Amino acid sequence: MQVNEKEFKPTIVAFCCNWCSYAGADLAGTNRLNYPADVKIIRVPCSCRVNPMFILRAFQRGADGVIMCGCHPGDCHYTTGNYYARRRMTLLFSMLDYLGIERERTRVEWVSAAEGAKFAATMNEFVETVTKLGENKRLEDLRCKEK
Amino acid sequence: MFKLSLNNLNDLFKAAAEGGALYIPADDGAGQARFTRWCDGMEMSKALKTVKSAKEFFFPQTESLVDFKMKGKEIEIIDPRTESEDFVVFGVRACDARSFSILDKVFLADPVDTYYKSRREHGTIVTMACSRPEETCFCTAFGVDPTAPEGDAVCYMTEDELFIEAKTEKGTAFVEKVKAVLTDGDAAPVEAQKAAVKEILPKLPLANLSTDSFGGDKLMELFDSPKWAELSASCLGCGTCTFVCPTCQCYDIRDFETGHGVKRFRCWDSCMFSDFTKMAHGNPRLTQLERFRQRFMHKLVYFPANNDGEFGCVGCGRCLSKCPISMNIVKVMKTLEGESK
Amino acid sequence: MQRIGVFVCWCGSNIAATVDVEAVSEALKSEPGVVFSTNYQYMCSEAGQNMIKDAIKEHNLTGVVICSCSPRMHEATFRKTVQGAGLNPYMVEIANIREQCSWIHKDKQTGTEKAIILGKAAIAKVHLNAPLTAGESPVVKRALVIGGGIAGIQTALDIAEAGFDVDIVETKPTIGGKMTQIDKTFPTLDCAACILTPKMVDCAQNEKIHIYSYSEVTAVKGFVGNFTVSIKKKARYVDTTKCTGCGVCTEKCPVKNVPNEFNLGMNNRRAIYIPFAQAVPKVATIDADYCNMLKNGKCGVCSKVCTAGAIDYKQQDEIIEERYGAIVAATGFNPIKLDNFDEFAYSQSKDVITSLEFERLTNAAGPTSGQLLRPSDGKHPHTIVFVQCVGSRDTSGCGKPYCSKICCMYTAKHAMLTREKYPDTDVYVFYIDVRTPGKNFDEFYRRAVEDYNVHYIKGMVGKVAPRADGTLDVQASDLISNEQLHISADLVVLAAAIEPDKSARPLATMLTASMDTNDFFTEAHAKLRPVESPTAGVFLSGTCQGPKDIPETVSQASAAAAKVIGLLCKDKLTCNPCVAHSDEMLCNGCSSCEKVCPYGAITYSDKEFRMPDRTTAIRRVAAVNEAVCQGCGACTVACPSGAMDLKGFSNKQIMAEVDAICK
Amino acid sequence: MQGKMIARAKELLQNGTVNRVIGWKAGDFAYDITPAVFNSAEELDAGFVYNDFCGANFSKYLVKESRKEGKILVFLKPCDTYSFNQLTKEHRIIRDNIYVVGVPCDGKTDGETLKLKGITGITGIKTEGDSFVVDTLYGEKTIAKADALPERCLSCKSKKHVAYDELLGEDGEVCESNRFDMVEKLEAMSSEERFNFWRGELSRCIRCNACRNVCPACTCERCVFDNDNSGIAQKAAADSFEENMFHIIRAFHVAGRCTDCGECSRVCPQNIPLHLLNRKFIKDINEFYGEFQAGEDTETRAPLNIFDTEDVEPSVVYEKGGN
Amino acid sequence: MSKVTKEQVLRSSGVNVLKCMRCGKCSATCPSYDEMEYHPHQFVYMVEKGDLEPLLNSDSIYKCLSCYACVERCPRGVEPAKVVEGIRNAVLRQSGMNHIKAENIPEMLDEDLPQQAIVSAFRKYKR
Repeated sequence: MQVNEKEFKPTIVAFCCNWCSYAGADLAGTNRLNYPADVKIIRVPCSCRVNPMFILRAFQRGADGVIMCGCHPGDCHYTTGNYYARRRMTLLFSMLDYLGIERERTRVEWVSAAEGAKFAATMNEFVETVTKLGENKRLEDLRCKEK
Repeated sequence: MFKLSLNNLNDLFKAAAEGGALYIPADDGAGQARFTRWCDGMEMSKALKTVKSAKEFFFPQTESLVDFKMKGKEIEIIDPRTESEDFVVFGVRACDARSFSILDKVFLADPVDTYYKSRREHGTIVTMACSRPEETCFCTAFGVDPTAPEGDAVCYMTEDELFIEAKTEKGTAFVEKVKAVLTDGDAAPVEAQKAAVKEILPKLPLANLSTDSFGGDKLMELFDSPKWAELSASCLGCGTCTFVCPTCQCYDIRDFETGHGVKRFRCWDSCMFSDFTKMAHGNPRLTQLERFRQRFMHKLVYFPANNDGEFGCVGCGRCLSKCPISMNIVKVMKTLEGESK
Repeated sequence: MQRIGVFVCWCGSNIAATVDVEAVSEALKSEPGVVFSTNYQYMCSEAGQNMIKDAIKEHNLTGVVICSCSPRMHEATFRKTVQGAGLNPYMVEIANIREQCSWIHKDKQTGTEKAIILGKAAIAKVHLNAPLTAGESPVVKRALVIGGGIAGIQTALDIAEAGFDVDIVETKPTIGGKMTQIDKTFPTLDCAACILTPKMVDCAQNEKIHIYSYSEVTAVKGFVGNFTVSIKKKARYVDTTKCTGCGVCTEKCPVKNVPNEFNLGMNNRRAIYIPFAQAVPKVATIDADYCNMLKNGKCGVCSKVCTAGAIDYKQQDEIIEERYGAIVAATGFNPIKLDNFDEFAYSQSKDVITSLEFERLTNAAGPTSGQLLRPSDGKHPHTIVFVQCVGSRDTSGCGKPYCSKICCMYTAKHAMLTREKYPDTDVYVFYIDVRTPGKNFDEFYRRAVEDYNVHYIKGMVGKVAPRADGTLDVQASDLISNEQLHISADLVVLAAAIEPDKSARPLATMLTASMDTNDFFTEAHAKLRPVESPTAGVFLSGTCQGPKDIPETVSQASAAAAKVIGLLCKDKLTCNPCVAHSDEMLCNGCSSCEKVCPYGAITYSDKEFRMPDRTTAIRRVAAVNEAVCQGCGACTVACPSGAMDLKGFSNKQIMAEVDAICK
Repeated sequence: MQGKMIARAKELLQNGTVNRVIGWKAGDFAYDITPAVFNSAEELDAGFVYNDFCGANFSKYLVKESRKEGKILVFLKPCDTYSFNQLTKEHRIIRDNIYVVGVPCDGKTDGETLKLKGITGITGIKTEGDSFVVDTLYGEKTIAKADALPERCLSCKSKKHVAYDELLGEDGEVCESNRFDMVEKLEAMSSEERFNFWRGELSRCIRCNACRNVCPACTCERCVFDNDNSGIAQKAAADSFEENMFHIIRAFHVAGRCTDCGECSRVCPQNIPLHLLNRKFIKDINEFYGEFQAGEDTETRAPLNIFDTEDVEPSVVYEKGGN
Repeated sequence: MSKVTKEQVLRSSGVNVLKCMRCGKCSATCPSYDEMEYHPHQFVYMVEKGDLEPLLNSDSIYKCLSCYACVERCPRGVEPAKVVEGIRNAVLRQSGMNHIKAENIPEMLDEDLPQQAIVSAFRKYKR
């Protein structure tokens, strides 16, 4: 069979905090809620563990979108982690936007352990957004794209 | 000697770019000049010098050496070199032109650096005599004549005309190639310009800079001078001087893991960097003083010691204008003058 | 280079149905460093675990990757497994190919490809894993129970019984909670007070139990085994050590018009009051909102009549700090407000009441001394309509989407008791479903119908309209006879939904315990760890976790106590070894990490170093207290030089995962 | 002012308050002034200058200097004092070993700025009133000081010293500054325009590290980009990504700590307007979390080391205008 | 008359009848209950079963006042009135009753009649 028309499948990296969002992702699975396989989750203890370096690294290595999920503000397992993460990501995303990187490629979403449905919905929506944007060209590293 | 009206410069470039790449100094949008691949209509910069020297045509800032492709546990080794295109670098000043002979001594000596050699073979250098030297120029101290640059072909630019003269086989080929846009030229305006510039040269503030205190035989006196401490005290350890220098030739070899394999590349290194020549055991030059000293000792002592007295500096003056703290080879030479007597 | 073994689990068909496990183990076999790769039906089974152990020994594995369910499920299991084979337990990484792969993808090719990538990411990470050793931290042998209802009381009694100190913090002036307001309990119809008050007295008398009544938790710091809690003791203007509870002040106080919350405002109390006769502690409290002395300095009657000299108008709120090893949330419930249910005329007619108000109307200590009288005119009601599911099972946004669980049974109880005491009364119960799972519950409900002739009607009340003659027109549907009924009722009782107490949400934030969208505390595992919060050291007791009746609440309370006792029995807790670590040679001494650490785990000190340039320097460097660090990683990002890194989730490990996923 | 400074420095050396002075040392031309440590009155007389070309910010040198034997005298211009405070706050300098004399500043220029104005072959510079009279190999040129100042001085944020042991001359005030104008202009562009703008600028980067090495906020014992163990070490911009990466991470690492002293843009041999990255963070911080000036004092927590429960969500980025 | 399907009714009403938990509050609240042969809860249940014929032929669809009390009170957000409306529309569209044609609208315009009403009537009764 001939594979016709190469459909663009984005690569999406999702950083999920262990206590809320990763559990939320598990719940989405337990409830059999579909979202695209383009999303790959990396477990971190807390959203405040996410270093801007990781996000840039993902783009360098070929990610088309990066999303960070954490506990809702105020519900952080470590009390304050997501508040710091929120400031860091706000500033980082604003900077990426300022440098002309499409702002829709980065996102933060707060997903609790009980919000499996929200997790799936968020991922569906994010994948759709990134798919529309197409391949990440503005923050790519050509060396990593050569196959 | 051929000439053409400056009004027709674009025609010359067009002819030169035929079947290959042409690089000319062009303004970079930030008020400075850099060698840029010519495209139709691009104008040549009026600046005396480009920020980076022309050495990158033969010794690029980063250059792939070998690619390793990994598939599972299999590794494939690939030579990434693809360049076969001939290119012309136009408008190289005398100082930069001299730097190529210095770099050749390093890269073309046994063992020959084939990456460098290949680029050197593909490149034709068309130089441009200086008409407005600046206060930072001191090429004459190193025996460079800015009015008579080396190169495959030499150009002189007067008010309204450009004169061109081939010096080598490659230069003749170049002139042949662009001959259609040239007319025969008379050497008189060129000589007049040379004379005018020669008038200016002695008036340059650094005209009297002397290399007498330096050379391959001055090693120990200079190495142990107590003055290195104050000279290096304010050095930031950045690589500006090194990266704008036409003769600095140190490089580092690094591996970049791409996810599908490894790209081994070399990139310019700077002796000013804290990890310069870092080896498995650590770093032999641990302080900024030692690294700072290395740079100047290399240019003024080690290089002449190994190359029949030829200094590793061409007096372009880039480091004088670009050092963030205005420390430079001239200040070093002036301070150390007399140390070796 | 690690020698890595890969183990792909089928999880029966849970994984194998949408992921080609054979293809996954085959593909991962060719990854650098992988020396062994296999798949098996149930990796978590004994046979599966033995397979891992054998492979570790046979192939000298230094790292293990297990492609299976979520690490939240079996990470601990597999860590123990590899430890059993002599490997450090932290040399295991789990690729979550069930919850995050096979269960969400339908297409086998998609699932398989993703599983391979997840496996590669885990392999990339395990390459950089290093053996970790867990430290230990001491356990403070004291527990805190927040909430003094039947749940809190039972938990506290059980913990105290095991020999540990336990404090109860209760916001009301007395412990006892909702159960004190209930008249009789189903299905046995014991008097609630008769079975509750002895427990309250036990609490007061048990020397291991300390009650902070009229108090609130204002801050929680620390972590399992070592919490520091700030408790605000609200000023009650009565010295509890002097007050004898004689009650003279509550009789002499001239302010008589304060709505009595114990009777849900159906009668009044004084500005100084003891909530009810069996209150524990039995001491008076001045209601500052009504007390003339506190409001304008004119009165002082209570002070004059108090022979014990217990009145202290100058008393201030006091905040104390106490350390605990474990915390139990037992914050309980409240009936919802009925503002969204105008159709039942609750706000328009005094004769439309809630079930809890009905309890007070039938209780001997209530406003009518136990006589069932209409609140409007004090007459005996002859027709009573009970409406179930008021605000429960409501997804329209007016009420609560869940079943409140207790209403069916207490409504049956109310109906039955009414018919028993007042056989001349007609009692109607409108129901959607009657839910009576529980021992002797259905029998109880059937007795109401069969023995007491309560009219159970399948259908809902649509409208209650007060009539001029003082009766209530209840318009309802009878679905079985397919008619619309109009009943002229004297009293309508609404079984209002229950909701978690409002104090639970801020408390959850303080405890960093998670909550569901209805503000019930979430349990660590819905089935297997129902009395623990996902936050270590925080336990759940009673209705704060979900709707429950009294027997269930008491069971859960005791279960929570058992968990607390299990924790407090330990002298030391094994710490999480995935903690931050400071590379002193890279540390700038800038204090950024110290500022963002929520646990105060980072300290700075001046130390002497041999520097790379052969000099000796005294530098200010950070050090992490591994027993205190909880491993959030906030410091690692605050640190610009990268001196701070997190063990088990290091920069390089996470970047290796990123690389593997993106390639 | 130069005379006053030399006299005061000599006094302080004489009375033992300090044992050395860090100051500006004259060079071969009018403009090539090098930071230097002066150990005696004689050395001061021989080379100490303070003129319109003394742009270098000495605060960073104090990281090392304040750890040496004895107390050092440093002359700080108003904007330098902000860096000084920031370094004090971060325990990077030992305040007790430093004697700070605040000196006034009307803006500092440098040889490169004059050359950008088309003045080349400079052999001498005189200050006449509000103008520079420049002798060149090709004749005399006059340029108004205001035209010869670099951007950082034209949009000076403060002429007030926020840290000193003593002041020479009058202290100034915090200025009304238009320093965010260019940031706003960029923000108003389309995403693609911004991308092209920055690609044009950053593609000139030669990774000489001058910006980092001069930056008073970049005082890491070892920079992550130099540390092979960090996982992101890089020596050259081997791909356009690495140009972006270096500058984004560097700006992020100094976010909330950068005082906007402008040294990065001053030293960039390629004239990349690096301050526009830092100012973006400063502007965002001001807008999102309230006005904050790094280095204003030595107590206030850096904006990234603190939070408010009501902080804006990262989605604020999408809600902004433009695209 | 072509057959009216359950799907058609569900689509035109936008109601998910599966949300119904059979409490009967719709019928309990219905002011038109006694007038109706089939009551709101029956509409929901019968549509769910696909038992449309009796509804299509019953007067009940015209007895419904469209007061939306049932919609307002339904604890599950089922919106029975919209189901009734769905059936009613199906009947009207099928039965060759007077439809509103676009060209007839101008003559209906009347100063006192809100244009909105005509627009909605048009939407409802156009063929």
